[in-house]
Amino acid sequence: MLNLIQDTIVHTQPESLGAAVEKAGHAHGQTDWSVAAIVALPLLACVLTGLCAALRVKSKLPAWITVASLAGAFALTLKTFAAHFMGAESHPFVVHVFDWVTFSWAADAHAQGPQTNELAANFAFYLDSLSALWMLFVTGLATLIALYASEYMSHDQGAGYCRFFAAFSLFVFSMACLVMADNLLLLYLGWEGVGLCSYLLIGYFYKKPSAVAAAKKAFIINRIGDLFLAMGVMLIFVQFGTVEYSVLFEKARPYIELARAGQFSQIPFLVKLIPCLLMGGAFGKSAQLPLYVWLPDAMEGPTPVSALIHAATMVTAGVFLIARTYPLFLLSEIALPVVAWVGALTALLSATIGMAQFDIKRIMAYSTVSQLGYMFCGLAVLSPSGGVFHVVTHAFFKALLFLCCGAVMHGFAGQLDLRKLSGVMKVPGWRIVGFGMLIGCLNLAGFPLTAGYFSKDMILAEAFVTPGTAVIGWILLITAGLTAYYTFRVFFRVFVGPVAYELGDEHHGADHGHDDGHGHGDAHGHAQAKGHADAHGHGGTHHEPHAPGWAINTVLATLAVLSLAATGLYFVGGDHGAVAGLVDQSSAGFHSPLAHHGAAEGAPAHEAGHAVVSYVPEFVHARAHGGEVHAGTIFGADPHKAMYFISAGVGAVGIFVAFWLHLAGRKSAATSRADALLPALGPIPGWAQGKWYVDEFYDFLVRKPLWVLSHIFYLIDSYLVDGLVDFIGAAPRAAGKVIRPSQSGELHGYALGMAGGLVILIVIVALVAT
Amino acid sequence: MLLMAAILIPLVSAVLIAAAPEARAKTIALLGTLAQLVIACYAATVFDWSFSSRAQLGMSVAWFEGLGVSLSLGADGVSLVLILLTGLLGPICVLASSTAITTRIRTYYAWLLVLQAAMAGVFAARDVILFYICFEFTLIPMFILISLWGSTNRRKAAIKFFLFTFTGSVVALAGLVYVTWFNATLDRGAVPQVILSQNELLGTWTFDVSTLITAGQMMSASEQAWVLLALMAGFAVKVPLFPVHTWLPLAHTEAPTAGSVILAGVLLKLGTYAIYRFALPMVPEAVALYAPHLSMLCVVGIIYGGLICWVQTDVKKLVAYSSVAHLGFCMLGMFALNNTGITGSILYMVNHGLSTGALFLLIGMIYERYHTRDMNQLGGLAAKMPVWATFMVFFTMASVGLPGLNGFVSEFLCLLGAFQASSSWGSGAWGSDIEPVAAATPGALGPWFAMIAGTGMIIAAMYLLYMVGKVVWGPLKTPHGHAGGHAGHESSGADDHPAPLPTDLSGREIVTLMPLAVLCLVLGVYPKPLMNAIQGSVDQTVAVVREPLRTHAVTGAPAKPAPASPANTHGEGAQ
Amino acid sequence: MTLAQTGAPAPMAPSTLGHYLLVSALLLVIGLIGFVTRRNLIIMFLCTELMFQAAGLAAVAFGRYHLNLTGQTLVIFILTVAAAEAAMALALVVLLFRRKESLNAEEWQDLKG
Amino acid sequence: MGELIHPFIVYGFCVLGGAALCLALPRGGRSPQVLGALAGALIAGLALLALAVKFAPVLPNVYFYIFSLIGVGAALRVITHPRPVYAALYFILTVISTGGLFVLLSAEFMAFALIIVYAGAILITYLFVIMLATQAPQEDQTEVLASYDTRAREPVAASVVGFLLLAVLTTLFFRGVDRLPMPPSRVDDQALLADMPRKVENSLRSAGLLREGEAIREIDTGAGVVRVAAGGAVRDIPRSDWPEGMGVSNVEALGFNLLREHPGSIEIAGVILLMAMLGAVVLSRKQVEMDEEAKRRQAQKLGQTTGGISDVTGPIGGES
Repeated sequence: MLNLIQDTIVHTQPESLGAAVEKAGHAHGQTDWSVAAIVALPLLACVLTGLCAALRVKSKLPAWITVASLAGAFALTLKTFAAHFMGAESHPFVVHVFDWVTFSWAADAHAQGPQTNELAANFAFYLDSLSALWMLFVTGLATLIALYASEYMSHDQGAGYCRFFAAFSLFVFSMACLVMADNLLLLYLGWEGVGLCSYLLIGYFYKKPSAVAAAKKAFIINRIGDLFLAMGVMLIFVQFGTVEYSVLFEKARPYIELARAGQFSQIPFLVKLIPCLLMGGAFGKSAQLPLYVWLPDAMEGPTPVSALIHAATMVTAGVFLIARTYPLFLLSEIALPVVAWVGALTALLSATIGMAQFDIKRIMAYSTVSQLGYMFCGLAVLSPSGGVFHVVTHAFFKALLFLCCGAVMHGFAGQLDLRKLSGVMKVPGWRIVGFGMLIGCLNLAGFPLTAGYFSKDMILAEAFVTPGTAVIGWILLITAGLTAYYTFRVFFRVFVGPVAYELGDEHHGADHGHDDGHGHGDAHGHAQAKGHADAHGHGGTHHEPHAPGWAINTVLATLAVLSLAATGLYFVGGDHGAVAGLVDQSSAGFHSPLAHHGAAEGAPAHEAGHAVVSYVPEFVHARAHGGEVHAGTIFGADPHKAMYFISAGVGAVGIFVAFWLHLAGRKSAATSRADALLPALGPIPGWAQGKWYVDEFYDFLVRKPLWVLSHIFYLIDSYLVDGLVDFIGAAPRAAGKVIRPSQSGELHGYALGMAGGLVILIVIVALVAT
Repeated sequence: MLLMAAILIPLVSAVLIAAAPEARAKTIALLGTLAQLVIACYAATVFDWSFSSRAQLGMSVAWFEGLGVSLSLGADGVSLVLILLTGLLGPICVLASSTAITTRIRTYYAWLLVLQAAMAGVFAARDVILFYICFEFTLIPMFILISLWGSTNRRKAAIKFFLFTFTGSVVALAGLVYVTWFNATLDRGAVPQVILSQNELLGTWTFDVSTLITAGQMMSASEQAWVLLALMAGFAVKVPLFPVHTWLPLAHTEAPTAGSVILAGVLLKLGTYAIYRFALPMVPEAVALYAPHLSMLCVVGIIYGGLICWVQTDVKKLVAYSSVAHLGFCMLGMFALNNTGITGSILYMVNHGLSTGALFLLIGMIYERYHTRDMNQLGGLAAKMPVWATFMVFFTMASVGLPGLNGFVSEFLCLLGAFQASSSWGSGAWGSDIEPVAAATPGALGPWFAMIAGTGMIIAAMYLLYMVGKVVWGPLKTPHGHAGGHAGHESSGADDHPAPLPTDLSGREIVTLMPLAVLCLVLGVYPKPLMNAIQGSVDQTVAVVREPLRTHAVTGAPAKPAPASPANTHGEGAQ
Repeated sequence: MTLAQTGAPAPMAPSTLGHYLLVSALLLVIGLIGFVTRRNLIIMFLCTELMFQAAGLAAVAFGRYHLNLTGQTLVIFILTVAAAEAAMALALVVLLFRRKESLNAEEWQDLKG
Repeated sequence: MGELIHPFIVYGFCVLGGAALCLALPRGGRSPQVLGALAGALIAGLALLALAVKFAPVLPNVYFYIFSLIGVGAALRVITHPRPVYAALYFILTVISTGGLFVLLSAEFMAFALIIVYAGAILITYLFVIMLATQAPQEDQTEVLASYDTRAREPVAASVVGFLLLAVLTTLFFRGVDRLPMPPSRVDDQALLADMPRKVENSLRSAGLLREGEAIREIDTGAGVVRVAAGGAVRDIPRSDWPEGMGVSNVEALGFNLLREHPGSIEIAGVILLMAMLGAVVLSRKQVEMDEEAKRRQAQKLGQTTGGISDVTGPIGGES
């Protein structure tokens, strides 16, 4: 019976992924242009906004172009989604646009074994439920955030505005490539493409050195991850002879069979290495330990960017990668545990840092890192649907949170310090922002019956269920409490309490270094000045915050509603929610063991899944001997049921602590009861505020030595390598200097020399002749 | 005849320029280079791409008949692609020089065109002596361009450039002549009839490239090793590989803009092309044996050159050192000795020419405006020159190897080639069972090479973004006396330029950059035509090196000189 | 013993050739020493002419010994070259003299470049 | 026997000759020039005498000794005389004696050509230039010789090298003449007659050997006959009947040799001469652009010789 079920389970993948794809690809015959248009529309928007820049458009035209294109892309995605993935059964299909890095070569006639003589990486899109789901929220959120940005960035109308929206559209294009790629190379294109856009947008306020540095840091650290991804892609190509998902999954099938049978020792080391390399890329892009340091700094970018790229979409690319190549991750007994541990530790570490920060945007950034850790854990504890569900809910509520913070920043002249803001919700015109923030915070804190609550529960429960991950479950649970605390710390300090605020000293993001006098004839400068006049109407000394306009409010309201509505995903469409249903039909889909522990088909399924990833040797051992496996319990109860209450309780505690420390009895913006607590904790809050000095550590450990090494290399190059060359060049010169006096220019000397030479010659001839 | 025209037209134009009045020089130069480009393009349409491994469009005229030297031209896919690159960069260089060069205009353009002709000659030559003459003749115009129109330290740079590369290539000539001598003394009776029937010139005194390649393969392993050493002495200097690269930063830094563009764009490719054309097929045995050692040099060059870039303050020197690192990738792919690697390597030649050439153009434009290349004196130019900044970021990204732009395809293929090229795959050496591995090729490089070289990608991001961060982003900073302001450039530019340059790029400058930008994008998104164009030739080369490679990689010792089977050597890789 | 000879020349003894060669060598060496020791440009040229004489004498002597005319033909060319050389050299000497008002060869060391 | 003279004798002569020449070279009036010259002449004479004694049976013509002594002596004077004019005149003497030696070597044409071209043309040019380039002595002072004329430069080194060269040369050819291929005992000096039918006809006719109406049909120098024909009748004139002056002269032989065997060289020689002429014209027409320094020096020099302008521009340049 076990075998039978195992077959059913595992067969859901290769069949749907391999053979079915081929069929679908052939059945379509010609390119489905509506799918291609999902990708093409953002690109078109990018080109058009670029044209706007060239034509020096100073209106909001670029924003409208972008919003319209992205909305179009969203509509097409929706259409595709409705057409192919709404039903219970869906098949992935491939849309081929054109050949990219595709070439073949003459086969090696004498090679042993099967030889690939083709590298096929096309501009082709692989649509399954996972990518469709991802594209839905990517394009949807992008549309909303573009709308938000049309107002948010209005102070910068002109070249900067165009630049912003061009990069924004390019980002959506790259993201679309990443998500819908039919092969790993195209995924890599999207992967680095979003990195580029991230670089451009973080460095949007390019006159600020900190923004430039942050952009550079983001790009370079991402590149470290990218290297691992690239190596992974290469290893996949070498091992399987393809980079196309459909073929790859088909070729990996024998190994999956082995893994299912628990025979990891028969899977080649190289195959096991693949997920380890891929996860390096995922850690870089999704800001996990040890590569998370770029994300908090990335908050130098405009807030819409932070919301879209650094909270909702791009940073989840790592999650997507793992979900996409989930079958490969099942092949190694250590890959998923490593992911789980990294995710859990990142979640905890960044939560502790987030607790001690004062910059609300940074707090949100650390919370993003922390939540990403959750998502990784979700994937790693065999709950890909939980992980993906968390991605979706997190995308909405974190975007909402960022946009609310952005609205505050926009209205309060760049003020982000929670010690200088209080009671914002009570300021006229800020009600929507306040409520939006509240909804976001509730979601993030995992308040019962919010979307965040359900998605987090799925992960937490599974962590306790999956053998050997209980410790991770505990870490995540602690983190959940911390999350609730720091989230509501922000809310209680900034949005409620006595009304007191101090405006920032920056004019909308401090991008104008007040040196625009230099920019003669520079459209940028003029636009900026005009932007000031329009937006503020009160020149340099503005004492009143200006409330957000219609675009921002609309977007915030929509997102708030969507965040709440996301809860519904848990209750519709299938056993474990719509998202789980979708994930199950994708590459990440092996049946999630969640909530079906006792069911006839569920239990073995669960075990089969666990067998795949069992990294606790005893577990494998026990299973191999047919012993009963005890899933983890929490206080003796079934985790899936208990978790609803436990996590609600932990969240409530966190919120209460935040209330007591930061709202109850608070008189001013700057101080709160929490300050009294600080001395008791000794230096720890300081360290946490200093981000545990990880940046400094990296600087000391990596950057400084490299810098010194570079200088040494340069010295070696200048003096040793080149010196050697110069020496070789100088040797004849020195010899020349020695005999130069003989070339005195005196004819007599020359003649004498010739005569002497003649004598010698003759003597030689005479000697030779005799 | 077309190839002859591609060589002769620049030469004739050079003579015309020398004879024409000063004012006409620029026009004639532009027309001459454009004509060369048009001919190259026309040649590409006439070329039969389905037999791209064959030398086509050929012509052969006896030259010094007694010496076996002939004026023999012909191009296979790889040559033609590089000729196209040469033709493309010609007009761009002429356009780029139009305001930068204000003295001795006729001399300048005449030499530039001579250089164009010589470079086309290198790629089109099918005779070793003709090849060598053209190869060396590129030195003279470049020497003159650097020493007359370079910047402050130009004399030293020019002399170093000349002597360094010249010394190397003399040794290479010795190697080639040795192969010629070997061929001449070959006993025809001992050569299989099949080979003889395809090479009537075997065993005679000839400099015909394909004959010498066939003959070279019959040399003993130690002879091949020595010939390889000689060839590398010449060609590695030109590339330049790691320990013999020091002429490059100096020459690049001091050369005028167009000189740098040509140097980066085509001249360095002469070395890589020569290795591809001669070293690989002529001495496959030795190449297979020493590929790991040479690759190690490449990897060292990638890391070492990249790190040195990172501490530069002279932006031009930075880009120059980046060439050392980039060409390291190119050669690494070449020495992977498999299809992916060599294809990547050849794409790299083209792509590096486009993106680095463009970077030099951009730096030249800044130099024309501010007369400095010091990154401490320049900064935040995006505020002042948005168009320039856009191009700068674009080409930097192409150079970083961002997917979607040209650099990525080649860099990835080079690394992939190195990654594949290990006979340890599937042999149990990696802790795995002995299982067939789908895309492994014989060789001795493998993942470690790719991994370490891959860190070069990170380092490339570090130094290029460091450069962009300094020059393009940040607070606006211009050197003293060039503060700009609303007065623009009238005051500072007047003494040097008849018409002051605009603050941002002029139309001419945009026209100069645009073709490169378009090509960078097109080759990044749709490299397929290019890859198909070279595939036939690459297949043929790979077939030659594969056998010895397999022998070496398994036994780890030099194999006996086995005459390459005719099917491998001369199979016209009809794709 | 008469100076003039008629009819076909008689064969010459090798030792007689040796005599002529001795004289020729003496002239050559004297010319060489003169060239090296004298500073006057004109005299230096005269010394080269002396060496021409020596060479011519040796050539003619050998021709006589072998009873052919090649030696004499050679002398004709020597004469030609000497004449051309004298014309050019003397023109140069005049030019140089005009510049420095001196015939001292040592004053023109800087011509070495 | 390897050598004509024992090498050590040759070396001895060379050493002595070198020493003598050293003495003979001008040294600003302080050297015993006359003594040196006498010693040199003595040694040259001794050398020739030694040769003469050694080869008494096959001595060369006595004129050889006369001409060679005169020639070598004059050559010595050429290089030792401080005045260029005298040197040139002595050179003429050398040329003439060389001409004499040429005659002895039965190269009459070359002898006269040498004298005409050298003594008559080249040397005269030299003399012109010497006169152009030498300051005429002022009336109130005796002639001042240029210092560079009166002092030899490194006489010892030059003599050593020179006589070393002489030593090795003489060693070589005294040793070598013995191994020369023996000359052909007799050459057919009449062979060229075949190419000169008109000359043959003229001389035969003036000697009355050719009758009226007869014409030369063939000159067969191999068989030694001139075949003449009148109408149908053919007869031979044998060599024994040929007139005295019908032989081939040196000039004729030389001319044939030159034009037959070296036509290209003649062309080249012609071009060389033409170029020399053009060069000389161009050079002598060239205006000398004097730099400031040279002008100053010239002014000083002129001031010096005329005793006029006192020097205001600074100390006189080193004209030592």
